[in-house]
Amino acid sequence: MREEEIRDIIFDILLEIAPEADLKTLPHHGDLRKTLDIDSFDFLNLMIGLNERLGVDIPESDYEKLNTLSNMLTYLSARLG
Amino acid sequence: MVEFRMPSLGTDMKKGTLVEWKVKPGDHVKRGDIIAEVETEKGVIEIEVFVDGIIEKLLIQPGDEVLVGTPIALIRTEGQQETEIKAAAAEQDEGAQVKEGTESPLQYKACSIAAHRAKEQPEQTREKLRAEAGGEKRIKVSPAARKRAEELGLDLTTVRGTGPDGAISLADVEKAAIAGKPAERKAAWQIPTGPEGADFQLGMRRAIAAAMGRSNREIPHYYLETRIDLSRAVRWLTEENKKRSVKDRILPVVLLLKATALALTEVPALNGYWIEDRHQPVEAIHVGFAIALRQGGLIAPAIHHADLKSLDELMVDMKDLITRTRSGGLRSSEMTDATVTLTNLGDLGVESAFGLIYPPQVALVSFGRITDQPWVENGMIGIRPVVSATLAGDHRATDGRTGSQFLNALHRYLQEAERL
Amino acid sequence: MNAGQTPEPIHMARERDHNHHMLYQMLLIRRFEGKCAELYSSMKIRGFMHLYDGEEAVAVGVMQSLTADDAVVATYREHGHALARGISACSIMAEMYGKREGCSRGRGGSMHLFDDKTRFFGGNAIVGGGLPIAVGLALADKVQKRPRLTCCFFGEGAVAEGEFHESMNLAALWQLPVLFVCENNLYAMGTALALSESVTDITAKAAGYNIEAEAVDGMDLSAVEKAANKAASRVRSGKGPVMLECRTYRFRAHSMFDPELYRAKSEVEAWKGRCPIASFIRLLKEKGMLTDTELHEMEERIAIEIDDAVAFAEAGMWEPVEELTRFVYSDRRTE
Amino acid sequence: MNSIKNTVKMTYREAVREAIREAMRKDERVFLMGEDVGRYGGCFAVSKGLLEEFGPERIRDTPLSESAFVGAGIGAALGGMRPIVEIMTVNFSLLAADQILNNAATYLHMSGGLFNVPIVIRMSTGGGKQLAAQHSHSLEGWYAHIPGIKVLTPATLEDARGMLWTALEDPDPVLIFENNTLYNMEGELPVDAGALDIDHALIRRTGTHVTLITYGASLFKSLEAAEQLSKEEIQAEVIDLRTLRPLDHDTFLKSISKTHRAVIVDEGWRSGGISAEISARIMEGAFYDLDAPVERICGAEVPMPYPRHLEEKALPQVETIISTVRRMVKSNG
Repeated sequence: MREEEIRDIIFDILLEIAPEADLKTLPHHGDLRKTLDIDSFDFLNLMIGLNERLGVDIPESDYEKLNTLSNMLTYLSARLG
Repeated sequence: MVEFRMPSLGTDMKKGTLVEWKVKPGDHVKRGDIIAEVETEKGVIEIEVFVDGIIEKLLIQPGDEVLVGTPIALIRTEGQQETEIKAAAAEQDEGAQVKEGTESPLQYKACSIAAHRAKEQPEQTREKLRAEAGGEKRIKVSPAARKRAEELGLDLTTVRGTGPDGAISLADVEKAAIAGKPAERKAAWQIPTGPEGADFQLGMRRAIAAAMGRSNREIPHYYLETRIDLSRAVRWLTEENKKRSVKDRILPVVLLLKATALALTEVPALNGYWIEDRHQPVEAIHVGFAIALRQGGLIAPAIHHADLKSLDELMVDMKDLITRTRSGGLRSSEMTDATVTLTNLGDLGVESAFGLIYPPQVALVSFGRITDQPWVENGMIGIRPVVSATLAGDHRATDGRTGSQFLNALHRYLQEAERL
Repeated sequence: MNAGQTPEPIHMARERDHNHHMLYQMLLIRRFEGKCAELYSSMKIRGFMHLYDGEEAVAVGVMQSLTADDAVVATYREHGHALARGISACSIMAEMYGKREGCSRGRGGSMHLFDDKTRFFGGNAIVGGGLPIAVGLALADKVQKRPRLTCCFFGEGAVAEGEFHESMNLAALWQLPVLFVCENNLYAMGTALALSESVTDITAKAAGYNIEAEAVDGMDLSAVEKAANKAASRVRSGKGPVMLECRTYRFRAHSMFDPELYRAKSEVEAWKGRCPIASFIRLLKEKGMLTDTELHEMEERIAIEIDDAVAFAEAGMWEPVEELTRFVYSDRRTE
Repeated sequence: MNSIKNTVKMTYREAVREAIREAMRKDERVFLMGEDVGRYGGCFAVSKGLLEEFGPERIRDTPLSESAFVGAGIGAALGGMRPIVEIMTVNFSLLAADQILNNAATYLHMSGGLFNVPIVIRMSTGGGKQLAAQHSHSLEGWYAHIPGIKVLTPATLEDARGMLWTALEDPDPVLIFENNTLYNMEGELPVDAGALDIDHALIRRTGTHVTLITYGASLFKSLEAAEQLSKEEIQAEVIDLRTLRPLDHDTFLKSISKTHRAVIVDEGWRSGGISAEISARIMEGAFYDLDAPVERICGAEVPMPYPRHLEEKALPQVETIISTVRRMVKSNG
């Protein structure tokens, strides 16, 4: 899967969680949770969304590898081969 | 050896009473011979035998009443050995026990169901009492209106019914929805993501203002804070979550919620209301869980019977509540039922909080962020994940002593996360 | 078996075979039902079960007059009719068990045996309810000009029903090919004939419908066969229905068991002395048409046939509960 | 539509007769049997003239023996015929209830699928002709209780003409109930009118405020009530059930999901009647669509009285339908 496709899916899920967010201006390397004001429930929902849409089951110990958009893309691309 | 059993001679025959044996041990019998007379509901019936052989033993006596299928005689068919007879006799003894003991296995089943029911009873009674205590007057609402109101997240207590006996109809709900939410009507094309719009915001701020204003005016707060070592709890939860797929994972805040609810069962004085100058503890524990809305504002809908639910159930409940709070689908009972409130400001990076009690409740429990801190135990310093727990108590209802009992209990429960 | 003797004339051999066949059938019915009583007692068979002991000569005798194309409408005491009509003991036993392999797929049970190959239309458990059906079957044959008859068995109890009167009248009025066979065993359940009919001579009633009728000793197989042949050929001649009254007796209770409060033991014993099977065996032996060895062999064969039937029924399948509502309406549309 | 070329004017009676005639012509196995269907021409003159065309063997007069000739019809169906059995009125059918219930409805099932019974039994039903308590009842709802038979209640000329052939083609017993007040009803029928399905209810009038569920003669009362209500801006949807068993509940449940209100109009008695069944199905299938309790307008629970004014009072009438709907819609509209 191409990175753009993964990004689109992430944005889809984020829009459900934070509908008011302007994702176009989302910084690639900024902390996602702080930027988008995402709490732990929202973050869990993001993980569930990724699991449902991409089939990737992300262990809790990897959560910190998903702290920025850029890291998230790297991590998911790697997991999706 | 053949066991001759009380025959079933009709679908309505359940048992029979032996009137007379027509044979005695040692007699030869042929298939079709009448060997006994049995009294049934229909009268005295002659019963026939279906084998050829010698009567070995008669197992019941005239006057004995036995169920259909009970062995009543042993018949030795030709060529059988003595050893078999012994085995059959042993079996027969068991049969006799069944006869004496109880009518049939079905009864056991019935009994166990009854026992089960009896066990359930107190719970049902409690439910009933709760319902009665609620004492709300039932509003008449048509099923269609009820469904629509739920879809709209509309509180039916605010709708005026125009149907027979004041029943609320579908049209009443639609009217109320339009009147209550002009913003939605104006911008119907927008994606309805939740209770948005200036009016809603304004209404909510006013409600918060009224409640918090009253709280600050009327409730003499006292505050107690303690820090709790969560290393065991976090370790347990990490292990537990490893076993689970993403969607089944449990968040730490659920442990805090359950521990709070259980601690309240030990210190019930903090769970309840101050109404009409009187402290009124409540048996049921409905924890109001403060949820911040993205567009601002705060709602603390109740998680019913939090002490009785498993961590999984609580996780599901919380997810559901958060979703519905943010999309505007809360039920009115959820808005009003809370007996205590919990706020978790950890996600916002706050270390500890000293909030205002939501009247008429008498306590507010706040948690801060779980942070790694230096911790001394048994004279050793280590790094531990620690959370700050704060209790705000209504001094009219309880004192610091009660509050400290609660925090101690909370601490204890959080050391044994696996038992939550 | 006649080795070394003068060869038997062919008609004699035929008669012997025929008689053996009839004896076999009567014995099969008696033994089959004995097994049924046993299986009922051990709860393999449930529901109501009406045994035919003592009446075997009626079913077996009458069936000799029917062809494969004819139709049979029977009562709820119909195991004998079903066996004599040629429905296999296996499929009847499986039906009593309620298994899917039963002749009615287990849906009917003891009182509702059905079979299309032998045109066996029940197994009717409403007294008198089969009579109008027989009239209709005969009507269809007559209208469609098929040379068949419909043989309708009913008990003397049915004579008190309005449907008896209506059906006799209609069949005679339209001159339909029905052979009405009244099995008069003297008791409608526990009610003696004299307590239910103002005119106890059933045969006499037929005159009221202008129907030819004859009474015959139902305990005498040869007599029943002869009378049935005569009646059937008259029906086939197109002169309308005929009624045959077979005077018989059931040795067992009405349905599996009853305390027999309604009839004297001495009466039952007296009738048992006239057992149609015992008398037929006696007759054949007198005529030199049956040896003890042959009888023994016959019993052996019957025992095997019944064992097979029980094994077949035991091995049968229960219809899946998902099929509960099947056969309420047809799965297919008729042409 | 009504161009003289394509339609022909006839009565309901004639529509039934045409259906019988067509069936007799199409299929040799079809025959009509019943009391006075031949020489007399039928109690309600439905079969008038058919004897001359088809002869006494196929238009078969029977004695007054309901049980025997209904049973004979079942036997004939088992024997390969396609009988149409006429019973004068539904009240007389009770004399044949044994054959209908214990035989026609059970043979297929008791025989494990071996013997189906393709019989059609027609009878008149309903009140309105001052025939009093032994000729005027509506027992079709009773028969609809019985699995194994189908129960048709044609109300329109099209259905009177079109349902019979489909019923004859059905492999299972079909009962057709003809409301006796409809026999003289006149209308236009297409010249080429033919067989119609017997499995579905039909929306005879569309509306948005309330669903009127009915069948038989009450259909026309419901349509008239709907017409008058429309002047008050109340739009009633009128559903003609056409067949009471199997009951096509999908049609009325769908309608109720739109209108949120239902009124059942049934000549039959209320207690344990088909109206109760319909109401229960609504409860099971459309509870959350309801904005008002289901209402029923049924026959009064009395044996039918003889005098005209009492008979009228005992039957559902247009005014009652209107006032019921009005109260229902206005009180919570």
